[in-house]
Amino acid sequence: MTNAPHDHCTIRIKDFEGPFDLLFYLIEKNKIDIYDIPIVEITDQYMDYLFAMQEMDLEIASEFLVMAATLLHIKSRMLLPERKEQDETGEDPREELIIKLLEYKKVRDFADILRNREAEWRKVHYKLPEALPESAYETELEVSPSLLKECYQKILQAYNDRQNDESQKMRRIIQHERVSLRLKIKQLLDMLKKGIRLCFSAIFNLKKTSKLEVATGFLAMLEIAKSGKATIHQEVEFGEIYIEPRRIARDEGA
Amino acid sequence: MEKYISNQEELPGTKALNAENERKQHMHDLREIESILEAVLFAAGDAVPVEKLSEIINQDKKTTVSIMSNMEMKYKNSSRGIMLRRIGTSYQLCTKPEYDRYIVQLGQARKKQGLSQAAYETLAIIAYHQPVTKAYVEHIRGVNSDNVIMNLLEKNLICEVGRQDSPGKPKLYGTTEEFLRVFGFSSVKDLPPIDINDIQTVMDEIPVD
Amino acid sequence: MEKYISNQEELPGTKALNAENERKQHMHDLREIESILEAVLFAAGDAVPVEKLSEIINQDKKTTVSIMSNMEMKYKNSSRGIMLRRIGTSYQLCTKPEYDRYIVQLGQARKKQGLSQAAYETLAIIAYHQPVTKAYVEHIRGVNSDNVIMNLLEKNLICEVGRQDSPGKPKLYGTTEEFLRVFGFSSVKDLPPIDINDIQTVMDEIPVD
Repeated sequence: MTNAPHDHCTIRIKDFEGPFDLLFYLIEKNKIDIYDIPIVEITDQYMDYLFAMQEMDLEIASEFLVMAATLLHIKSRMLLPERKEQDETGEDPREELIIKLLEYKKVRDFADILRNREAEWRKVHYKLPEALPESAYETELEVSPSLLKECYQKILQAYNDRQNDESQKMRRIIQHERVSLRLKIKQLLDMLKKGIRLCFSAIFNLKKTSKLEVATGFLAMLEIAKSGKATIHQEVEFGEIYIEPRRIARDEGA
Repeated sequence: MEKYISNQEELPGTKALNAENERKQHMHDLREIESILEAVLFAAGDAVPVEKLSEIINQDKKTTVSIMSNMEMKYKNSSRGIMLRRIGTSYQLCTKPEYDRYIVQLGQARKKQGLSQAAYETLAIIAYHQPVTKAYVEHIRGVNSDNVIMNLLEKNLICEVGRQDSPGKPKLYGTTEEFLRVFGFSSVKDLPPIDINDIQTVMDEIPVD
Repeated sequence: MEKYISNQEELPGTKALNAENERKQHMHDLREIESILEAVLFAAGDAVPVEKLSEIINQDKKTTVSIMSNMEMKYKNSSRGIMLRRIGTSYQLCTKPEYDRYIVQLGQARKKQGLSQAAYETLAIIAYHQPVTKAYVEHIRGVNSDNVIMNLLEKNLICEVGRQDSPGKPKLYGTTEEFLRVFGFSSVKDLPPIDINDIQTVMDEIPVD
């Protein structure tokens, strides 16, 4: 290899990642101070590469051409006579390019660090995973104790509202069925006179009688109990209700 | 290499000091060899023939075997999760069998699952009033609760605790220990307090006239 | 559990004995936990998220992390062929790099390729500035980066992390755990620092003449 001026033409443009890469190559090759780029020299060398590419009939990526235009523009500004005036404003036509080059240099430096680290950590070996049995999903319940209480309070409230609503309806029924209630009380008292214990569900069965009649019957039963003519027993909540003539219970006890 | 294992004799005079240094050096080398073997066996994953191992550590087969036996013991006796297995004339690193139950959990994706509103309601009624029948639950909720009770039984949050002494002998449900565990209660007495008299009050208010 | 790490205080009288016994028990439990973790990580081969580990050993995440840090040190300082790596919020066992030359003799080492200059540059930009758009990468590199980004996505070294809130909603890229693994970082916070002020300084330094 000689240092012939066009020796660099042997380098294919594809070897460069982009215009910055090429510029860096030139800067390093010419041992140029990046903060003070001799723009004329660099531009000329840069253009030489592009011309060489053209001669070799290689397609030149548009980014290289954009950079060429930028370099030529900077070069022309540097050569213009009014540059003196620009000096006073402190503006250097190369400033933007230098900033971009430095930014790119940082990336290249870090890329080198990454390359070295990759080579270093390639020495670390991992083990292939063991064949683990594909176990079924283990579902884990996620619950909230406070939600339990909250839900309970809501359902109680709903229940109460429903009951109140029904008792409202009941009131209306009672007003309409006053006679019916009296009739029911009479019927019940007649049955109790026989001295036997009655099952509420046997007398007032929803399957045999209407809801209204059962409700009225229930109220009749309560009325009788209130008057002291009978006692009501219910062993468990919502269990069977037994009605007994008061006479039997009390008389035997006395 | 064999000296590492057998060199225990004392030499007189200055020789003793040299021997001691030499022994220390050997011990260091032995530990280095053991590290190499661990790395090699780890990376291999599979069983590695003793011939291959002796080639890698540049020792004869007999020495390699005695080093391996020594390592086998070390793994066994120290608090390690892995151990060395000799399979024929090969060696392999593997996990200790007692840790199997932890390893299987690697493949288990735990799915977090919440409860439905219906489940909370039903569970709450059962928890606060246990033992209760399905009819009671349905009475309070005002809707059929077959499915939700089935679901809670499957999740082992409730269970049958007996039968009510009433016509049809309906099943009685209560909460399980799993329920306590999941909700973080020590006992059902830990349930957040609620004014239960509300229901009773309603019943008493029904006017007769 | 945390007591294992911090419980060093001495108690007077008989309490001291209890405390000592308790400490011993804790030490024993801790070593057992370390054995479990070694077995699990060995079997996993891959990196295991700390959440999974804490689930398996039934300890909270913070405790698990401190146990893992302790183990990391132990592997490093003892004559072991393997070591523990933290990769992001996961942990993985691997061989110590100094034993590479022995492992390659197994003849099974998976062929690993380096990356292209373009890939290193693009990764460098994404690693430092994440999350970033393709346009930003191209701005810094001065060249179209479609293919290299596609390639890094395929290698799982970068991933989409969202979209930028700007016209066209361009995709934002960041590095992955695989990136950390390949380049030996524990987290992106480990990236060697670059002087961000460089540019500012440079601007001040640019000679005007």
